[in-house]
Amino acid sequence: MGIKETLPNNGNHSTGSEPATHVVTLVEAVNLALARAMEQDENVVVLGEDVGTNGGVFRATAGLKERFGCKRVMDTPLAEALIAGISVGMAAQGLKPVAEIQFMGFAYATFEHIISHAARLRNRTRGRLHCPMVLRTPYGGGIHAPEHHCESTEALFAHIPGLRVVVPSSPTRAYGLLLAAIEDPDPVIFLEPSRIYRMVKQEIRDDGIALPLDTCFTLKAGTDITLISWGACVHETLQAARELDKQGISAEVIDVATLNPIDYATILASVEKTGRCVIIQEAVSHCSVGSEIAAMLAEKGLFFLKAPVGRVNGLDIPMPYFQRENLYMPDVHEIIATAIKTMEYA
Amino acid sequence: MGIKETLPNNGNHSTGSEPATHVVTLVEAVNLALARAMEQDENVVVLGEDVGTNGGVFRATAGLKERFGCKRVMDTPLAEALIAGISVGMAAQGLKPVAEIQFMGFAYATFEHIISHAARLRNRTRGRLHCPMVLRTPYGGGIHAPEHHCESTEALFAHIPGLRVVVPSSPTRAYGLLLAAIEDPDPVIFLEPSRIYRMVKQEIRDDGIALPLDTCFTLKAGTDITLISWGACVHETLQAARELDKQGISAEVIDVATLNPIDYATILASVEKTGRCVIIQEAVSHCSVGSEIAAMLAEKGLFFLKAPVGRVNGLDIPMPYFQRENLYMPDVHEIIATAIKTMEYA
Amino acid sequence: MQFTTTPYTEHQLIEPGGNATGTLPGWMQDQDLLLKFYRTMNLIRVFDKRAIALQRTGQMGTYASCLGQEAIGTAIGCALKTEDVFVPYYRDQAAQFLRGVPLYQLLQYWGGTEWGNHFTGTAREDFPNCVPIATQITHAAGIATAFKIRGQKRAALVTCGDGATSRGDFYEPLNLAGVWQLPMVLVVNNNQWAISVPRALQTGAPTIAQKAMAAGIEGFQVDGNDVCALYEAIRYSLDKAHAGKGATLIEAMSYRLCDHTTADDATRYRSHEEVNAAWLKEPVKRLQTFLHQRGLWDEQKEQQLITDCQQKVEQAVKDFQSQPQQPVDDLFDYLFDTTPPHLIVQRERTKQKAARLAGGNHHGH
Amino acid sequence: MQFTTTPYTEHQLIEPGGNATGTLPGWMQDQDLLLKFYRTMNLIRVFDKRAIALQRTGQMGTYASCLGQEAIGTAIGCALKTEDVFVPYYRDQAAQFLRGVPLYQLLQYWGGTEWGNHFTGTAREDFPNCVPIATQITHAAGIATAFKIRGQKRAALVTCGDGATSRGDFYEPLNLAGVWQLPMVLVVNNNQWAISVPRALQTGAPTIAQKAMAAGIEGFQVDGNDVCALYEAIRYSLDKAHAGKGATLIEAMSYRLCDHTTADDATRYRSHEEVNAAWLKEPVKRLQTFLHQRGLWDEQKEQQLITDCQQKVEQAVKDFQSQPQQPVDDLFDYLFDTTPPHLIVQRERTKQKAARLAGGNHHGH
Ligand SMILES: Cc1ncc(C[n+]2csc(CCOP(=O)(O)OP(=O)(O)O)c2C)c(N)n1
Ligand SMILES: Cc1ncc(C[n+]2csc(CCOP(=O)(O)OP(=O)(O)O)c2C)c(N)n1
Ligand SMILES: [Mg+2]
Ligand SMILES: [Mg+2]
Repeated sequence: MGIKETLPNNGNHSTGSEPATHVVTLVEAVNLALARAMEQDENVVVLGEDVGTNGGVFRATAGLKERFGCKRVMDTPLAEALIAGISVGMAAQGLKPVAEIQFMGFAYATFEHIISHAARLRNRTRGRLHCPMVLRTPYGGGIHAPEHHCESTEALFAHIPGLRVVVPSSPTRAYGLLLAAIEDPDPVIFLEPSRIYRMVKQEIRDDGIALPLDTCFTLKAGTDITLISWGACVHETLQAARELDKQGISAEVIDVATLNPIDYATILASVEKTGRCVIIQEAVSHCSVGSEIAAMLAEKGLFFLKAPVGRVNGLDIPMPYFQRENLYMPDVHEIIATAIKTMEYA
Repeated sequence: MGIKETLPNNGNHSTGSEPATHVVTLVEAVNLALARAMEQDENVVVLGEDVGTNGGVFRATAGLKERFGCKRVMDTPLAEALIAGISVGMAAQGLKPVAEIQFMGFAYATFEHIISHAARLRNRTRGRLHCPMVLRTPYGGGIHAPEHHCESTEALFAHIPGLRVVVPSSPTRAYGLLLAAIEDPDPVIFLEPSRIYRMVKQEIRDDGIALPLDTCFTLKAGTDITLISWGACVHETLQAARELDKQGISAEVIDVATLNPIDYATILASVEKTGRCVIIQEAVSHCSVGSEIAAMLAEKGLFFLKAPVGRVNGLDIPMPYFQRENLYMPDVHEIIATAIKTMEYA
Repeated sequence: MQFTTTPYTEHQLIEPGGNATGTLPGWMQDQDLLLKFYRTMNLIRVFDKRAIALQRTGQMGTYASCLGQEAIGTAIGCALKTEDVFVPYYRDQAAQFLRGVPLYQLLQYWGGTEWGNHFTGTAREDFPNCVPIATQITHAAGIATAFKIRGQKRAALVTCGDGATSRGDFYEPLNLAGVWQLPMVLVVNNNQWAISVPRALQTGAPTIAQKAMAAGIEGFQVDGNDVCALYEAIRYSLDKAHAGKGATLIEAMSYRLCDHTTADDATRYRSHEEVNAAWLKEPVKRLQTFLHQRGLWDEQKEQQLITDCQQKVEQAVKDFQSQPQQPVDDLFDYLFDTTPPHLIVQRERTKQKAARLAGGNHHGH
Repeated sequence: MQFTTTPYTEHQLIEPGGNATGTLPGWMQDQDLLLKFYRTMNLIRVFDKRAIALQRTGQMGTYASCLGQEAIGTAIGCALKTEDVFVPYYRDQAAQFLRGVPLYQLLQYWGGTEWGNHFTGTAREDFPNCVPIATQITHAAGIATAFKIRGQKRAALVTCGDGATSRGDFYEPLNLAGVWQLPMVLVVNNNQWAISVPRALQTGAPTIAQKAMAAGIEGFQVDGNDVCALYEAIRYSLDKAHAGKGATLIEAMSYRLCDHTTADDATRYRSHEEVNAAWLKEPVKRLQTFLHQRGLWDEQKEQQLITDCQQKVEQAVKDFQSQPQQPVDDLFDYLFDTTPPHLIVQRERTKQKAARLAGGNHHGH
């Protein structure tokens, strides 16, 4: 895939002038990327529940309907299977639907269309039809929300061949990766960690430049141990890395970003260098993305591992109602403790 | 859980006389177990598409409607979400629904009910309601069937806390594990490898005795390498083990059987003994049950592993239409080759 | 071509001004019942306001108000028999209360603990609030199936909103109820909005009631602000279910006078005019006027009732706030009948974490 | 209470005996079209029989016959405009053939290669057969949405069986078609059985056509063995869609004269009497009689047609059997636009495996 320095193909915005710069949160970056993509390509349409007049329950689509009209920003009836399934139909017709599922906990009804159709349309027709759709959904816990509003079941999507599964962990990456997801000619599941929707602001050049979907991002270089994470947990991971630095342990931090296909080369190279690794995820551990990375290391990296692959996971239970959700969420303390334990192996 | 030597609680069959013995295939064993469970407990009901008059498209429910009546063997309308969802309602009322999904490829529509409700009802209500249902479905490839009739997406179920996921690999285990699944007071996903539905026959004592849901089965003892598998692949794995024996490599063969929760103790003990391990599964590798087992070994077994964990998986593509499905299916040759490679590490 | 709808008449017994629309049915002689309607609606309105305040002041989580829709839950709660099973959605506070769920437990649910779903008494077989829209309808069909299999004279009553009628989980169980003649009643609270999506964008069908025809069952519209009309329609449907005569779809025409939840701001997508117009039809005032006219109510009783409701609600808030925190074990021990080994390990680890977090933690959140 | 169905009259132009039911519409003057109907139905019947034989002799995989239902696909194929998109289910061989899919390619599909879905020409935007029942209806709604967004005068025509009408994927897109006024036509092949489940156990609604009311769209029943009535109904619905006047549900009353698929044995669950009775209404003979009566057909033409159909079908079988095996690369290179690194590795490994298997393998299967 690589970085595509795509120029606007049919947008109205002048390409001569400098792109504007905005200081934005992650959810605002999503909004910026959507607007940019819609401006660049009239085939991009947005659909979902409450995405129009209301601008999305998290305001990710705010202003889009006013700007691009109700034919390109569609409030659908309340039906997730429908949202996914009509996206397949639209995408086969050459539109680029960006569908919002209000919360990941309501995405299960889309699975049949995503697994059996979106992921397979190109393969099933030997390239005759394909499915350039994006399914966006806020995900993850820590927002004191009701049941089903805090899921981290990215592994379910990541298991399916034919899908790309992408998770941004900062406003900049949200902007660049969402543009990439929309440009991509194949279906992309784009998971937005709602806990960090408004956590930090970053300056973004609204230049329409996509980030690559086939690489991990090394957010901090280090030599002693590799900390691997994605999504909201990247923040605790970075915090832990800084604490470890203070304790004289140099941690490298990798944001996996695309969970399928995974950029194994970057991960392997880092662990080859450090010899130690901790994987941090909010999801339950059983058959998860974390399991996959650990398994890959067991298969391909066994001889440079100086210590067992450490893992900090969510618990193997459904996310507790919010009074107790903090017991579920991996925290900085656990990451540090696991890293230190991993360092203790000779 | 353990082996439950359950005696019939309200059945009509005399408990004094010797239980009958039958020489049956796996699918016939499923049928025997269903009949036994229905006889033992009037709360057990069977539902699904074509399970009644037609006796199931694989004949797994043949004769049950005639024997137990149409109130306990229900042909439902064609709607998988419905089948799963009404099972939740029935189970909450104390019935023990055993629902059939005609093929695993049609189970995706059940996911919302299985993940968001079946798996959580007990936890959500702090034990007030619970969900003793079984979702049975034929699964796996190698039967020259149309698209969607050959899926091995057990990892999707295995990732979900609150579900037990069980796969039999022989008539005896099909009988005993299905009885256990039905007796279990919590939801069980029971995946029946259709490729071996009629592959071998075994003698079964129809004694109503369940097998445990919390243990792996060690099918062959060995000292040099541990081969881990489940479902239909167990057959190629055993065949490979016998070939390896001839070559002087003593392979231990473990049938995982219950994919969540997994009996890690048995697996770890075996790999501690052999120091080498190959995991064989038909599923795609990414974020799979195989990944989970390899990850567990990377975490807990690193220091007794003499070689990287070998893996023989399906390909990371959707199951090809049947002309080419044999390219997808793991075969004996691959298992042997991977085992030998694993043995070559000093 | 071949199918026609005769223009529906919304079933109504008391018009918005509080007057009877015609000769009233005999059961409306039952003054106690009418007063129970009124008292319940008032209590729930006071409760609702207090719950919103708790959320606003950070003492509770997101809350879904039932303002303006109290008649529906009240009618349901009064019409249900003890042996029936109620499968609610999240605006059925009145019905849940009448089923014996104490008010403090409703707060517990919105306050973020699973114990808020641990009903006892009449409600012990009732389902908890169902967050994934419409899925409860399928559960209700399953419950009704269990009744049918066992030959029990019981019904499952389930509710949902207008938005829910767009989902497969609305149609699939309704169709089943038709073909299996299930003892099920589905009450749709058509409050005209699904968050920001108005009814007109939810379906092209002029009524939701007519969706019953897709299932071959009976369906009709009722004035959802007329608790008496609702009660009558629900009783009719439950009696039918108990008599083994099949399922019914009731479209209760109401209006969501509140925001969707405390996380919503409805002024973004609908006009004050529309809301003000809806206030003229709301159920509490209507019944009050009716009771006044019949000499069943007066200002003094009203004052007494208000005090009474406030006391009850304050007591509920106190009870809610004095509930002990649930032990760590509870997170692990209700997933399976027998807690498996891996969860026992995680349970112990989590106890240590809880202790650490309780002791103050500089790294955590 | 408030909704009534007026008894439907199934739209019919030619009754089972081959006689006109009344004055025939003007378009039926078009002899070429009538002969096209007849020739297509015959060709597909010959094809169908041969396909079953291929399966029985192990030369092809499971096959779903369309015996007795040829009129539906034929009417669809003739009524569709080039620019429309057809979204079939698995008994639409006639329509797919008329859309330009060569017969050998239909065999390829059932013969187990994805190249059986690689349509060209008029069918190039058509969807392939959809195995998960009813999901294609949602895709069709998406296609129709694309037409609407772009302001194109095109329609999506989608088919399904009677069993499919029980699934959420039947109701959800139909509801959308109603509220968004989509240019969509849904033809239900009500062949009375969903594998072993009879229509009466699929829904309590006396007709499937009336399910249109749940979506607020038009729905009607047509004699599915009367190709002319079908053609008229479909043309009417497509014209309506092209004119921006919304969606239509057509219930085509037919009968599955065959087993469900070659993997099924229908004698297990239905009587010979029922099947024999259905044979009296089948579409091919009916049109033949009609054409004979009008002097448009004779025994000689019939003989010529049979020979012709058999030749075409034999040629298709030859073409099917002479297709080269698809290269290993194809398994990997159509999953993504650009094949990612891990699949390139697996592709190479699989090529070796293919070579090994081709060379004979004593361990494999
Ligand atoms: C399956 C699912 N999708 C989306 C949501 C988010 N959501 C919660 S309430 C709601 C609107 C429901 O509208 P309606 O059914 O009319 O009920 P009301 O809230 O108006 O009473 C939505 C979209 C959800 N809870 N479940
Ligand atoms: C979602 C789904 N469930 C189950 C099946 C298995 N199956 C294939 S055809 C069929 C019956 C379909 O009946 P109907 O819709 O009436 O079509 P017909 O075959 O009668 O033309 C079933 C249950 C499937 N293909 N997809
Ligand atoms: Mg509503
Ligand atoms: Mg049918």
